[in-house]
Amino acid sequence: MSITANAGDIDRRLLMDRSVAGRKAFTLPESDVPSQDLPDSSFLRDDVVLPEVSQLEVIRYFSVLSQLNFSIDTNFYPLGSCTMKYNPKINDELSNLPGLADIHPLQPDDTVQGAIRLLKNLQDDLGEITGLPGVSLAPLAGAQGEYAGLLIARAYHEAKNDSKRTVAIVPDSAHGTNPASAAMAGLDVVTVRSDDQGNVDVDNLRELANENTAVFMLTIPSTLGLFEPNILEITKIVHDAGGLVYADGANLNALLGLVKLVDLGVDICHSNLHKTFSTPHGGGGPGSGPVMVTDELAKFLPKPVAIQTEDGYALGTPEQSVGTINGFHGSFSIAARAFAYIKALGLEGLQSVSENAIISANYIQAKLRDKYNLAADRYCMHETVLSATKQKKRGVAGLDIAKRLLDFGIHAPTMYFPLIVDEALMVEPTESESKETLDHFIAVMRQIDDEIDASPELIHEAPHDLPVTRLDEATAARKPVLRWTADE
Amino acid sequence: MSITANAGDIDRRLLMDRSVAGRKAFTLPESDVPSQDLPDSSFLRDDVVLPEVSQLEVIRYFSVLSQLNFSIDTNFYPLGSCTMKYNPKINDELSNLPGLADIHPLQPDDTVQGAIRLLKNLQDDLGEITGLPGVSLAPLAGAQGEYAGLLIARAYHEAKNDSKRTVAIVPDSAHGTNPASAAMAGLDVVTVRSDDQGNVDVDNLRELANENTAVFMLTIPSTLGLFEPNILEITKIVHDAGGLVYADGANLNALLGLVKLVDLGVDICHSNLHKTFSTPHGGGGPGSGPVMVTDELAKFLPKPVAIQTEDGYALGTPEQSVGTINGFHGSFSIAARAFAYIKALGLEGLQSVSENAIISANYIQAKLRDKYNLAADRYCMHETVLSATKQKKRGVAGLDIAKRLLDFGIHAPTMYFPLIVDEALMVEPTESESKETLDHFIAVMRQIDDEIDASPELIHEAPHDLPVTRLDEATAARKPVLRWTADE
Amino acid sequence: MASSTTSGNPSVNHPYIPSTDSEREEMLGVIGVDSLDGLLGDIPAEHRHPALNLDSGLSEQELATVIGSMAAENASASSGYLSFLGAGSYSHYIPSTVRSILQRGEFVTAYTPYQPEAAQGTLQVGFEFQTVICQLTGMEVANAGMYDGPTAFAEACLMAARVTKRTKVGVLSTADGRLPDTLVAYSKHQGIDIVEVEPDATDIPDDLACIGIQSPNFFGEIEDVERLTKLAHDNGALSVVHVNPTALGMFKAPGEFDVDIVTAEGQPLGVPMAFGGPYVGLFACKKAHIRQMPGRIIGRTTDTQGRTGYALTLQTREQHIRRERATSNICTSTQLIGLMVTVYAATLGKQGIKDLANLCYQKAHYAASEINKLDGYTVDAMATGGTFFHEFVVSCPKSPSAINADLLDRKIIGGLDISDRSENGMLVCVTETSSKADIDKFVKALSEIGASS
Amino acid sequence: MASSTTSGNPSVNHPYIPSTDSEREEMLGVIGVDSLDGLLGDIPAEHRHPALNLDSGLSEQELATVIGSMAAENASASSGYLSFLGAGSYSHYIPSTVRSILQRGEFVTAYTPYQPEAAQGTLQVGFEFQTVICQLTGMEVANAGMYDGPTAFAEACLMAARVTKRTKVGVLSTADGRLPDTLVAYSKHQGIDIVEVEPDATDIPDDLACIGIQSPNFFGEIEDVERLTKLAHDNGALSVVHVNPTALGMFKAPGEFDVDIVTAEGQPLGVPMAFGGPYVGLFACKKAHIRQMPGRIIGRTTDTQGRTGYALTLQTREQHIRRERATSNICTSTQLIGLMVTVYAATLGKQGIKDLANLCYQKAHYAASEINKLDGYTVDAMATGGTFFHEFVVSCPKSPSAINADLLDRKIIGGLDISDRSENGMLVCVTETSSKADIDKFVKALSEIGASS
Ligand SMILES: Cc1ncc(COP(=O)(O)O)c(C=O)c1O
Ligand SMILES: Cc1ncc(COP(=O)(O)O)c(C=O)c1O
Repeated sequence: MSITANAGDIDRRLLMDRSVAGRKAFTLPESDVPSQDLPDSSFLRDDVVLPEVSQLEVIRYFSVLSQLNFSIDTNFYPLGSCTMKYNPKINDELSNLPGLADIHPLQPDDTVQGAIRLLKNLQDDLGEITGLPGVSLAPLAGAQGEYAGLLIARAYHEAKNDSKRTVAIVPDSAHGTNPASAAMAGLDVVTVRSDDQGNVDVDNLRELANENTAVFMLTIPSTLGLFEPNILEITKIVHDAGGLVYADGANLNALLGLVKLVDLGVDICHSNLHKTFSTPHGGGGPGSGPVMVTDELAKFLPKPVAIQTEDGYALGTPEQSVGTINGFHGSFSIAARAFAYIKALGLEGLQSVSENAIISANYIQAKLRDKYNLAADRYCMHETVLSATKQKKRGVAGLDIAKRLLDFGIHAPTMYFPLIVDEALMVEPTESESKETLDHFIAVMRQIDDEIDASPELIHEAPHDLPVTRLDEATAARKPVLRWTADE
Repeated sequence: MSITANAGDIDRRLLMDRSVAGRKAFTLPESDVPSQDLPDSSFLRDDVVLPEVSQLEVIRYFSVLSQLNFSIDTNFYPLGSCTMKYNPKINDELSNLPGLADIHPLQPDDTVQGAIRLLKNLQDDLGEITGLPGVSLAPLAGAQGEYAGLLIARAYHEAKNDSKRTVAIVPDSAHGTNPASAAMAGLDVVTVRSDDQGNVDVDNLRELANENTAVFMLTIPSTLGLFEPNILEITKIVHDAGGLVYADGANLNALLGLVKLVDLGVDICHSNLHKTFSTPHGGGGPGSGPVMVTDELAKFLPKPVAIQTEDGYALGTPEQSVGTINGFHGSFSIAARAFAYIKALGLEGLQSVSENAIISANYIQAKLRDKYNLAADRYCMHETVLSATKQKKRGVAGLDIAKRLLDFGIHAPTMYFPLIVDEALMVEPTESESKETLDHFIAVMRQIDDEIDASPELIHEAPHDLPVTRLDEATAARKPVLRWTADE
Repeated sequence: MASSTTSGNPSVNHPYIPSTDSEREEMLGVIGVDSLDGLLGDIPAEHRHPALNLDSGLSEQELATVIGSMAAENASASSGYLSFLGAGSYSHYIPSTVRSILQRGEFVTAYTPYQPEAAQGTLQVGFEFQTVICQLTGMEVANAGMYDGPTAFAEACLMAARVTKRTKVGVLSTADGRLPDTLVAYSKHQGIDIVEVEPDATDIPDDLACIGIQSPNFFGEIEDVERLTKLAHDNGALSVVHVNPTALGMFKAPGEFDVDIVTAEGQPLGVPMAFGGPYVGLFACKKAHIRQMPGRIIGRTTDTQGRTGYALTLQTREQHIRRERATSNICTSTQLIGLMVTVYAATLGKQGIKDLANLCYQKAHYAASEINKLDGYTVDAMATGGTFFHEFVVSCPKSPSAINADLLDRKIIGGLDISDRSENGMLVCVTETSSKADIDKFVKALSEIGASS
Repeated sequence: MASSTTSGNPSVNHPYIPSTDSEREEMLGVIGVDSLDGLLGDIPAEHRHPALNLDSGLSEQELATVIGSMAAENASASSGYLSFLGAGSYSHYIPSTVRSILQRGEFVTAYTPYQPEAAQGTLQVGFEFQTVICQLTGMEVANAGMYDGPTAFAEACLMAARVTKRTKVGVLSTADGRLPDTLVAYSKHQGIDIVEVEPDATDIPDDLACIGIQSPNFFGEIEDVERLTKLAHDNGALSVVHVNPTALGMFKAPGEFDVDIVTAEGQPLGVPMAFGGPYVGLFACKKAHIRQMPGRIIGRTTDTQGRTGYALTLQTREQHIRRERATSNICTSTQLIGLMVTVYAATLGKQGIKDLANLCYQKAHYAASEINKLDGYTVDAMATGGTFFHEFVVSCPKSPSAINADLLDRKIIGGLDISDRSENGMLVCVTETSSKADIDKFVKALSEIGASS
């Protein structure tokens, strides 16, 4: 049997397959207390079958695996809606300071004044940026922020004994978490259409908004990367119908210092700290999804909320709080990173973030619109949604183009979202990538378009040089193998 | 112009070539003191032309570059004489504690008691391991340890007014630093032959050792990975001639707890903390090369030496010290790592290090000796020197085999050292690699031998899948390009 | 002209933003507008560029000073405090391997692995994570992680409701209040009723979707999971068990008792306490129920060349496909914390997890028996003969809050005041990070404070 | 039997050593011996397995406690001390990028790049390092780093002797004593004589190999490098200049003065003070002399496919090829510290290095002028009109050691006592890490201590 000679062809065996009885990577200290009686053996289990490997094997295994990933630290990652921007290293470092990382969530307030002060400052800054001064940092991600926001909307209507408001109006372009959160909140989801410009169809909204409307959920800028030109009219329609306006703030990266959500008529919003405020995505979390509301709604916020008292800082529970949406106080060390980010940029820096994000997206759009259709042919905000319909006609799908980009060390754009755009490729360059990188991306996208005619197999079989080629996802779902087992 | 689509084909441009006027990766704080007059402009320079890149570019550039390296964290690295073993992460972490990393070398002793205590403890442990109780941690690497040791030898003879001792006897198998250090110490280097077993030719030594002999430099175990069977006779010959015995301790990894150098007749030795004591090699340093001597010679040690006094710990200068061989107190944070390594292993662990290192090397030797010639056909210590002479006859040099190993993700053994072995491939597996890794290496080495006949071009053109193929080193030396320049 | 590109603001050149004035100028030219404002036409003019009350940006050195001083205001082990708090967040030694791997930017700065070809690292780690959780819990399948323990428990109860098509959920009265509280917040608009079940109950309503059991419970005591699970099954309900994963190094796994869904707070497995988060919720269940599981799931498959690879699977359960009919709204989850747990489990390994559980057991029992000897203090579990792990309730001679105030003066953060659930009760937790000397110091302080009452 | 494989010692199963008893057994079987001792036959039996007085091994948690407590015994900024020490090691803020990249195991755990195909990362960084050093110093070529500043200076003087074939080396009397001391240790058996040259010397012996100049000198003052270099050249000697690299952000580069060899301590460029090491010596010279340069050098070349690559070059100067005729005995050097310097320079960049030098200048001059106002204290350079950077000599009203003892009580580590070189002289250093408040506190303390004399 010949061994494959290829430095790129790495050993993919799992830890359990590397396990050798008796090896170890760690030693516990000996007990320094007098030996205690163990419980009755009926309580006790046999060994937990975990890996038995050396410490070097642990380090080498995970180090090699890490190299199989694309990441911001190593690749351009223009994943629309996800805001893959630079995650400053200083933020990781500071959030790991023992005084922040080694404190227990139930310590008395007077032993964690610095931590609560940090939370309070962050609440204030987020309140200022959105214009919505009631802030809770409890939600653990955007979707939980949405859910918290919807709980608040329901509590608001309930407090007014307005019990028939059980409908959430959601645009057809909305992110999946919007309807999913609405369903969790016991709301019926009614879809409002987008018009051919990608805007909310105002007439349709007018038809749908009524005495049953609890809340209208709008992503600002929209999931097409567009700013609703009729935003004031839209929010007025909802308010006139007695509903609240919820803004999905996943795209807040476009708006910092350019407009306050409150001025647009927004009552409630969330922000993904792991997007706009640059905390690392971690391969899928942890995140943080603070919820921000008007003064009027602040009493419904989930707990805890950091407050300033006469003696200092404390964690409090709003009067009519919707309650506890998770274990403790939210993603504290993510909040610390976001706080550091805001402090490092300051007012002018945050404005510059949005300005540059918008310019970069429009630059890409301007340079590609002759080759690729646009979801909407107008200036975009911080991302542009291309549509590979012309390419599809020539035999190559959006997915193929996305996969081909990987060959060039560029991560794929978001594919097939929003659902209303055929062959969507949603490109978000962010402000933290250089013009040179944008130009490289543009050149590659143009070249791929050329390849469709010149060498389509290059695209259909892409990616070529990664640790795996395209995977059989159908079989994976049909016959799920979800864990290592001994008997393989 | 088409862009190469290959995720492995990375952008190798230098930082200066990525530089854009006005970009920056860092901001200094504003001055908080009243503005001070600058010196006369005749003192002042124009801008220093350094890179102008963003912070993300800094991180991405170096992160991507790092992935072009083989390393212990990612590869088996059986580089003989270099002891590429696991470098525990806890050691890096502890040596970076602010109380160790942020202290100034000239702080008063009473403000750095912990640091000096650490140095004293490490001195004691090294003294105990070698049996040579006089220890200075000042030398910054093995070669500087050698030089310090030779200065001590010279000081010893001078103190006895024995001024004609100006010869260092060095085996033909010695590492290049041995003769180079001897030359720096103003010694004439006389070479003693090895016999056909790879041992010091005792008769030849007897001829050479005389009233001019200052020192005999012997690597123990030898650079062939062998233990001199006549060691006691050898050291006696040198002592009888009035010379001192210097042991190059680069291979101390084989001897921990198995034998003390002092018992073999050694007067002076160094140890490479970056080998035996597992501090990371860093791509070529920093290291640390403490020098250990007999009680009699301790008064000549370079300064400083950590001592215990009535009030605590202090840095002292031995009475007849050979002086200051570098700026401050040696590689302190490397010493801290080595100290942590010794404490983590303890007596039994250190013994186990050497035992396992020896077993692993002999296992590889036993499994390859039918295919590859051995420099000496006997049990080895912690490394085995193969000789690719049989392979050379079939058209493939040691260098080719070394390069072919890279294709399998295995670092090349040390090539063409020691100089007395034709087509030497010096393999040091170390105790920290698993049997499975050794078996893989053995299988690959056997397969390469098969490939010589089956597909020699695979070997001649190796490596195939790395960031570069073989480099034109001749042109590099003939027309040296040693830096970026603006006008390229 | 440069200033117009940033709409009147001085254009800012920041380390996080590479574009320079001239590049911005050039890009605006290509786009075909004079200034940024040309791109903002859709934003109502009267609301554009609002006044904002925010500080100016700090240099990195200043930032480190500002946040460093906030950190320095908190009491922690590094500032010399001992702590005996547990109750859902635990102080454990985190091995260097965990921190070292957590520094790999390729893991930290990647997105959710929607492009599997470019995310095999994250995906294989996730598969390892699922394996570790199955091995620990003795369950058949696990997902790749939830937000935290309480949300995992809440989602498990909701899943039980979906599986059984019932709307009443039982929760044991001995559970940490955070579990039913989170469940309430998660279910209140879904027509789910929550009822309390006593641990010694011998019958339950016949329309329960599940019994939710915490074991070790809030008071550190092991519940009779086997009996309660049988009781649930006899009534057509599922058994949902919320465990402390460290205890699984020693105590029987829920899988041995035919439990249906197991959840846990993953924090004890190598995750800093970090004032409460981010953590990771562990979630495992019987294979029969996987299509009702919430959260992300990673599966093994092959590529077009037959090589093994990993990918997200069963995505049709998730919000981005099924939207309002998804099994959960979760999207961004806790992959990186899952990595920490995985490296932790790989580092401790078979022997380590056992030794750790034993060490925690020894220390907590030593502390309990020493406290139990003190005048005026009783360890409840010792009085009742309950089996406990990690933490235990001490009935104190006076109010725990008064005792804790005195302890704090001695740089000791005492146990949690649970007098709302148990008279003068203090929930004390001891792990391997407390030395005998630390415990003795605590016991001595309790003794002195008790005597001075 | 297992125990015999480890020669009577209980076989140790340690996290750093993967082999298990049965694997050892199996390997010994393949080798063909019964036990390890079968492999040790060449070691004199009477000296085998000596008794050793060493502790038993510690777990990682215990190790962290032991070393943590050693660290806690030292006074540093993190334990609330201010420090005004310089004299060759400087407190500067180190950017997060430096620490982040320094955590990349691929850099940290690689060997010297003898196999260029498997070390392009290390090699390209080294080439960047050489570039940075050339840009900073204004010199044509640089090597990839020496042990530290003083050894770089010593090797430079030895190189000057080789180039000029002369054996007398002049060193300016204003240099840090560590420079001539190290030179003495490096040259004492090579027949090199060292003579002191005054900074205002107008002629020098005509057989000098070089004048070694430190500028800014030990006292923080700028020397007239241009004049001294010309003096050297007029006498057939080389000019060797030892600089403070931070000062090069502001002051003219030696390259502008036709200097032959430039050396420096690289520590100020992003390297922790770490009680004195490891640091990196910077070494640059004129291109004409490269074949006499000590140390490792990295060159650019192409591979068989014409792609750019980097490799060690001019290796025939080095010990592993030329042995006793090598230009230096250096082997393991300081590549990783070179990486830190490179990331530091890339992070600060063109503007940052300028701003940094200015900030240090401003702070030191502010401190100097405030101290100069105090009764009894004089700043020498202000009295003589010398131009200084970073550090300056204060003539104190009483012995600096007495003053420093008082300062220490106030958690201030004062300047270096240099009363051996200057009456009641204290060498005070101020960098960007001292705030105005820190400086004011120091000045106030000096004032009070001075008054109490
Ligand atoms: C528009 C939009 N809304 C909501 C979310 C959900 O946020 P999270 O993933 O933080 O739960 C996302 C995340 O991708 C999003 O893009
Ligand atoms: C046998 C031997 N002696 C001496 C040395 C020199 O040690 P260092 O590189 O630490 O200067 C080495 C290093 O490779 C070596 O292998």
